[in-house]
Amino acid sequence: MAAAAVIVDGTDRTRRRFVDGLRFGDGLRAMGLSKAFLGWPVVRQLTGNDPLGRGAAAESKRTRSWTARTETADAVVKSVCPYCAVGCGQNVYVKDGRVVQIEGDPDSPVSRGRLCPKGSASEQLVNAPNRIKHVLYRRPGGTDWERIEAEQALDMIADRVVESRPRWWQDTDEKGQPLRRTMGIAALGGATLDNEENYLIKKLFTALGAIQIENQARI
Amino acid sequence: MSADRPAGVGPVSGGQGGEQDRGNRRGGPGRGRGRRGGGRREQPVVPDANFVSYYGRPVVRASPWKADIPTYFFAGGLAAGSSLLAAGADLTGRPGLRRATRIAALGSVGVSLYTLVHDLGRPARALNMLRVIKPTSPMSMGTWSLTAFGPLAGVAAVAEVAPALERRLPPRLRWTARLLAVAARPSGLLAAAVAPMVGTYTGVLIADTATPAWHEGRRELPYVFAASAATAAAGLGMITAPVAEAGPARRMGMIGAAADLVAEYRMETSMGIVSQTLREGSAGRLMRASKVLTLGGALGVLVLGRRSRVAAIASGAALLAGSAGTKFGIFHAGQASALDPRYTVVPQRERMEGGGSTGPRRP
Amino acid sequence: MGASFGRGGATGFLQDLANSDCIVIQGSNMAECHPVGFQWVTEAKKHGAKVFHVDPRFTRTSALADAHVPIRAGSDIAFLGAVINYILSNEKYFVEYVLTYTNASHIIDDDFRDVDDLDGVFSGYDPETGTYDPDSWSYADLTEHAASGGPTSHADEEQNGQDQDGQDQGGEHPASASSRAAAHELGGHGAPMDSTGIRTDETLQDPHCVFQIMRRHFARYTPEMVQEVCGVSPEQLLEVCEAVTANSGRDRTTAWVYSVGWTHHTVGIQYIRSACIIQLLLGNIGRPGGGIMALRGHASIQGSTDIPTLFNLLPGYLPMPMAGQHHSLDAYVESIASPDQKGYWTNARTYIVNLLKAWWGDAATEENQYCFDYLPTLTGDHGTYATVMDMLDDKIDGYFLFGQNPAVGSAHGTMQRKALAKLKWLVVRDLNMIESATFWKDSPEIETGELKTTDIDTEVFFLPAAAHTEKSGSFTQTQRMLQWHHKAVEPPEDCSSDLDFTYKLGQKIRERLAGSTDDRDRPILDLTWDYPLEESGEVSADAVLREINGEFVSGDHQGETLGSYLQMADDGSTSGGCWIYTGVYADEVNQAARRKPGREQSWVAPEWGWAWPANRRILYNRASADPEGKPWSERKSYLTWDEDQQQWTGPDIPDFEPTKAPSYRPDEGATGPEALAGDDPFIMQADGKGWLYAPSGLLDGPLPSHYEPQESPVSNAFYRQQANPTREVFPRPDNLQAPSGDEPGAEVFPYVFTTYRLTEHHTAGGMSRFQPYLSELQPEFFCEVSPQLAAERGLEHLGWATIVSPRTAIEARVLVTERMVPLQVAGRTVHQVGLPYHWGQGSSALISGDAANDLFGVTLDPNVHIQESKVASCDIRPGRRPRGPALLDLVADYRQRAGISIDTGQLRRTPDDSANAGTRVDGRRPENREG
Amino acid sequence: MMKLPFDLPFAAGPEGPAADAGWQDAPDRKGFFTDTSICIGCKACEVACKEWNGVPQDGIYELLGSSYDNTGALGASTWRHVAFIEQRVPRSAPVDLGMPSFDRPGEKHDHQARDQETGDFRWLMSSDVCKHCTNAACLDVCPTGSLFRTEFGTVVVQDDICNGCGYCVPACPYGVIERRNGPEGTKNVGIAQKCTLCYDRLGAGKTPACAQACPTESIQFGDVVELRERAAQRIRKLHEQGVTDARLYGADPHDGVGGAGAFFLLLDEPEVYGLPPDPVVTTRDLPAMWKRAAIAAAGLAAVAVASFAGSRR
Repeated sequence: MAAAAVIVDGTDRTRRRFVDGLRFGDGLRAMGLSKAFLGWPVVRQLTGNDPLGRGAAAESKRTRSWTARTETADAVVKSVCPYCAVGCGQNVYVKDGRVVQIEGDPDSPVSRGRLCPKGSASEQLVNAPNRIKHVLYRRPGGTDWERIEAEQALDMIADRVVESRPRWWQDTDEKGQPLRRTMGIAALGGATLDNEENYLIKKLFTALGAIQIENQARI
Repeated sequence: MSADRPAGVGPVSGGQGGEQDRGNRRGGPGRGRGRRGGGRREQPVVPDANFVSYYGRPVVRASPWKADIPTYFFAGGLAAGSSLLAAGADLTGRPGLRRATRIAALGSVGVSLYTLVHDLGRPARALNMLRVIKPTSPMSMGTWSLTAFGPLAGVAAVAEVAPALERRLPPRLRWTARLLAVAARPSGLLAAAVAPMVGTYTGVLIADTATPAWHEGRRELPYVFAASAATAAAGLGMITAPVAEAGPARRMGMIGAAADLVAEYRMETSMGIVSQTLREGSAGRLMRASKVLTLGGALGVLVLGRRSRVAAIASGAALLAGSAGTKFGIFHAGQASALDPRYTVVPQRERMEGGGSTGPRRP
Repeated sequence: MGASFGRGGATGFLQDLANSDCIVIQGSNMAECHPVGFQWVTEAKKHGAKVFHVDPRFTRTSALADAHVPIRAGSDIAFLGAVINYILSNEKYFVEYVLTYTNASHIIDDDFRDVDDLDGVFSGYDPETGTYDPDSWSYADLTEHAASGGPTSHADEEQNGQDQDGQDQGGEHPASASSRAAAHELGGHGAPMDSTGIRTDETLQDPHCVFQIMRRHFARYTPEMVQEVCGVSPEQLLEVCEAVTANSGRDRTTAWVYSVGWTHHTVGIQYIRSACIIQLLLGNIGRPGGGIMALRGHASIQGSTDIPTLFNLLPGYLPMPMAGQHHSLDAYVESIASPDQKGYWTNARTYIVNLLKAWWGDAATEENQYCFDYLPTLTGDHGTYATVMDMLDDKIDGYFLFGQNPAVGSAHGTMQRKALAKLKWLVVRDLNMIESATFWKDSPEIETGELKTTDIDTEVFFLPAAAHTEKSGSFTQTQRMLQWHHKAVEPPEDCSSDLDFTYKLGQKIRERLAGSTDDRDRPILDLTWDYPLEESGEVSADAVLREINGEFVSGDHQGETLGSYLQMADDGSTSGGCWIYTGVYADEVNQAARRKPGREQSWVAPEWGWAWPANRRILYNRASADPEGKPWSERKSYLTWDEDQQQWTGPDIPDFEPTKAPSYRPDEGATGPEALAGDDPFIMQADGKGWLYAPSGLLDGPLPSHYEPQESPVSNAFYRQQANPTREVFPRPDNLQAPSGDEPGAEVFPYVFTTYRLTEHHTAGGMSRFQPYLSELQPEFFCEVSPQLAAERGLEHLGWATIVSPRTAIEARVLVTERMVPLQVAGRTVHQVGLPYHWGQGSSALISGDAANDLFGVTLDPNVHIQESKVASCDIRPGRRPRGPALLDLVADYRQRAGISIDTGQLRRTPDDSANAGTRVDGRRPENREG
Repeated sequence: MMKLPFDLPFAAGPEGPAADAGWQDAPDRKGFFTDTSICIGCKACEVACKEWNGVPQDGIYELLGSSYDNTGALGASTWRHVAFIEQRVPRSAPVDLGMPSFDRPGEKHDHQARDQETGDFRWLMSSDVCKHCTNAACLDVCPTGSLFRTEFGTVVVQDDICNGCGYCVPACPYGVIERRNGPEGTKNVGIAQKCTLCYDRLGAGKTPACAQACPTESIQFGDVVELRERAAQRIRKLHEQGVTDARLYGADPHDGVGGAGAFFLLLDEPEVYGLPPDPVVTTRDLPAMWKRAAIAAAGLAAVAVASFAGSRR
């Protein structure tokens, strides 16, 4: 977990609650049955300030303990919306190693806590039930996916890079001018890549001599 | 709206969108015209007013209720009227009528409670109805009434079988049957005391909504429902009780039918544009049938009721069906009125035009 | 914008829009595509600002604007040119600003000929290659200088420039110039040039001065012409002209906002240039509430050009070396900036040496030119479209897709998918099972029978990616600001970040090549690839950012991070992966992660994140003060010269030497930053001035000139040249183009279609069509047509329509709406069809539909190789499209009726008799790509 | 009839709905002011609401053809709904005489014959939501007390109590609340659902999700009293700027529902947006209805008595 950014909100979680006319029965509370009876909204209605049973008297026990999940989160992590280039600040609420809420960060001078529908849907983006979480492989001519191990996939890809690179290697052009490149491997990146990711991709592929490294900026 | 406006551009006005092919939220332009069918016998009392709506979509939401709820209205009325007849029969010494109506009261209150629970989205939570007593909620008041009425009617009805029961029970439990026999009359009378409430609150229940056809009928609906309760119970009484004892049922049927027809007429003529919904579609068919049946039943009673068992059954059935038709008709009219924004917007516009906006004032 | 101001990034920041007195949104649908940014437009409106939306469609932006000006897609230069004409002919320009801060007074070579003299091309055009020799465009004295052996580069048609010019760097591939131009435009720098001895005429009367050339050039951009070309009435034009001029000057500022509605054209760069000219004339650059806001489309699209995964750029807008031209480090450096010019690009050597040190560490030494020859070299356009065509020609084995969905998002989807099917192997890394990963089983070409699953031999690896909450890293958003996002949770199961994947892939490759003695493996084996790992075992993004920032390699401060690119040395004693980002890790602190709440600092909020360069928020902000350093007005005060403290002060970091007085004048012969005078606000430019006229650096002309889109139903009203004569064309059987204008067959594709985004979706849908909450908001692919077009073609609201282009036909539900307005153009009615492009055909997303981008062909802007995907020609007909092979028959029938051949629309120079254009086949095809 | 606390039997008293519902020392009443004049129709409110409240996706994925509105209306699974209205208006806005009109503005003009001047066309967008009425019919008629008035003066469904009787659905004069349909297993299926004004967030001192997300502050959250002042100012300003169409909807405490906790600034008649022009809380008429019911009940009893009276078998 990124220590620098974890801010646990320490504000008072207890919700203000209001008297609903139950005090008179204090003496009887020892008995469970009477407690249940006194908790009966009809009784609260008749004994409290809510004779029509439209407010305090009708409130359920669960409602009373209803707490915003932002209040019970383990951590609030500062993030940035991954969609458009406005770069809205996001607060990511985490509970038990899971993202439970993503909302706008009011601290951001750019977005002032606001999000568009896509930004507002980013919790669904990261917690999507239909998200694919396993490495899949489709063999030549194959009609379906096969599941393979992540490490195996990485090895296979590395093998293919090492194999394709010399096959399309060009040392010089027809005039003998140095080219020092391979034309057999290309890449296309989305513009949701981090700067650090772009940097490593450019660095690695350039060192490999691959030049057809492109991204969405061109599209 | 100009005729050359392409379908589906912008909000529409006019009577479009009554047809709801996929629930309230769908519909709108390009999805077929609504129910402005030509060739209807009755022409609208109030001419079509132009009005604006959002793609012809409803403004208020139709109730999610299905046949359960009009059945519940009908059965509740039947139960109420039956228990009144039962009490009278008990007091006037008509055991045949008493027995028939007591059992009818129990049976129909059972149906009433069953349909009420069955219609719930979460039937397992039916008892939550007893969490609160809310005078602002006719359903709450009604449920409490039924809660009181049901056991009382139950005791009275079960008492009808007390002698038989007594014979079958083991000796040490026979006291229960005896107790039942003793409790029968007070229970029946108490049930009859609650019954008028049970028979009429449903009228308030549906009137106390934003559904145009129901709310606009709020002045007459309690009367319509009370009258309908009377005709139904009378009809059933005529069917099930011996002709000789069924005089009060016949009288009740005739008075009820008369009251019903008068109240309905008054209702229809006081609802303005919304009354169309009582004349059109399935509601219109039901209302017309109900009137014919009610009138026919009453005439049957008047002419033949006392003479023939068959005639009594036929007339009773007509009254019973007439009552059911009224409840179902009104129910459908309400649903239809909610689905068509015209019935929400036009009366409100007229109200604003007439007396300015509504303040919080007494009706 | 690089060509005009020196840097390609947005000139200001979003919050500053609130200070505008007038905002023109053109080529952008800001309220829909950048809703949260739009709050600042709303703020401006609250303060009484006028907001205009100039756009083919009435959008949610138009709904909030004071006025919507419907314009024919692809005609913006004609409109903007008329605004310029209005400013010039009514003397509405900001005289002092223009005189001091722009090159208005500079004298241009008298060999320069404008488009009006040459029927649609500037002087120096070579119809054979479709390229310009820009020599005649230069400043008068410079040309002589260049002729005597200066470094100004010019495009040559062949690769033999070396011998031809007798200069080492004189010749270059046609596309090499474009790769530099791309650097300029995508965010880089002004063009190289010797700035000594520029002749000027302060009275602006010399017929060869920039000002007078502009006057003549834009004289034809009259309201009548705008009516004719754009379909915009003179009243609407006048309303905009009056508002922007009334709201510019000392006391008021106007902002211009654009987005991909401008860049996705074959003359996209010149669209932007037009706005730059307006803003320079009105004195709106470098000032609060002014500027040009380039709205990027994605979280880090700015970042992905700053630290580019682009074929022609290295980090920090350094060009990739060109074969033949950049044979040595020295030659490379000289081609970037003339040693005699002004400004900070003269330090290019420092920037590249630091990059090489960051990449090859100890292996990079003075002796081996810091491993400069480890860099591969370019020979032409190796952009994504060229690459895809190489795939089709079986020239590429493997392809990596990092979070990109070209099967839906790129122009000419059919070509994209067929190309994927030709690969040996494909690696798709994405959050969701996108169409580019499943093309082998559910692409439209499977349905038409063009591809067969069992015949596709491509191995496909799908690697699930980590979401933004599952990795740390920085995005650079639209105002050049880096913001760090912290990892909140671990990536689930096999999911991993692209950072970690790339790092581990590099490790595996290095393991396999270890011990190799082959020279070609040295770059990968010598690469610094030893990043620290996090506890989770993933590579540390923080460490990568630190490397990007750079550090002292030796000396007193060895091991410490650099605080600014000014600390960089060119002797190998410092390293830094991207010089423009240096400072982001100053004082060993990740400055991008700074989150001092906005309400606790000034409105500029300099302590939130970090903006390049050097955390400056408004670029060229020296221009916010008058030549003496005083504010132009109290209301628009920003940066001012403090006489007492002898420094520039204000809420922002000065984009200027902080202690250089306004009165400073460089010594004769000074170069680089020292040569910048105290009133040269454009510090990256070779002459320190904003360029109304671009004497070099652009491939398609020094001034914007209207050309029709590649496919257009109307003829160019200005001259015979129909479309941009330097556009990059690809005459191939799989890239057929519709006839345009008066050409026979143009009537077969009589309508203009334009594509766009909706608020509710994200580009190709990979991050929105998989989410129920977004999918339900815009569930189906639709086309928008006017009631008139619906009537003309029998289209029914909510029915189906088939849209046909020369490439393919797609189907969409019909929305008939008055938001689409037929325009009266060239004496006829031009109907436009609107198509959102978020949908694709596949089976994995919650919602699918035909892809609008399938309709486009591939024709590119010459400068930046960006495709024209905002406008093209089509037909529209009621009903669904045919299924299976019948679809191909339908399209073939259309092509036949239109008489389309491989050369249709592919001739860059419009022939005299344009009627023959469609059928003319004469000799050499205008191929401009090598290899 | 039972003794009723106020002149208006079931209406909230002068101290506001929370006090009326038994909350002592209640915090200031909370609500929304939705200024549709600056709504950009982005639907962030719809998504943010669903995301926070776990509201399921609504219906099937199908284009509705009502401009950019594909969620149709407020309902059990749409608690914020953005309406889109494309319309052509007369070039100069007519002086509003305060007279109701059944014609859509501009309709009498043959717009197709008119030239396609800009400015004549407008695209209205408005984010609708539960009104959290001062006198809330849904709450009044709820027989279980599931719908209740919170200390913030808002109206909330208690998911653990509601048994899905459906009475609140036709009771609401705005058609807001709905019983959720869906396959078994759908969250809260079978019970009434609507906006809670993010009751849990209010308890934590946070802004409701929709208002927090709204990019342009079209949705403003706050104390109702203050919001009403803000709305009045905004109206004044818009009228000064010549936007004479602007009007407030639901801000008047003397209207048929006693004023809405969530009120709106509209640019056209309410029904254009699918809102009732003059909504009335149905329970306003309930005492009268009870009275009539009592008479009817008495009548029923009397009929029974009459049926037996004087009869001999």
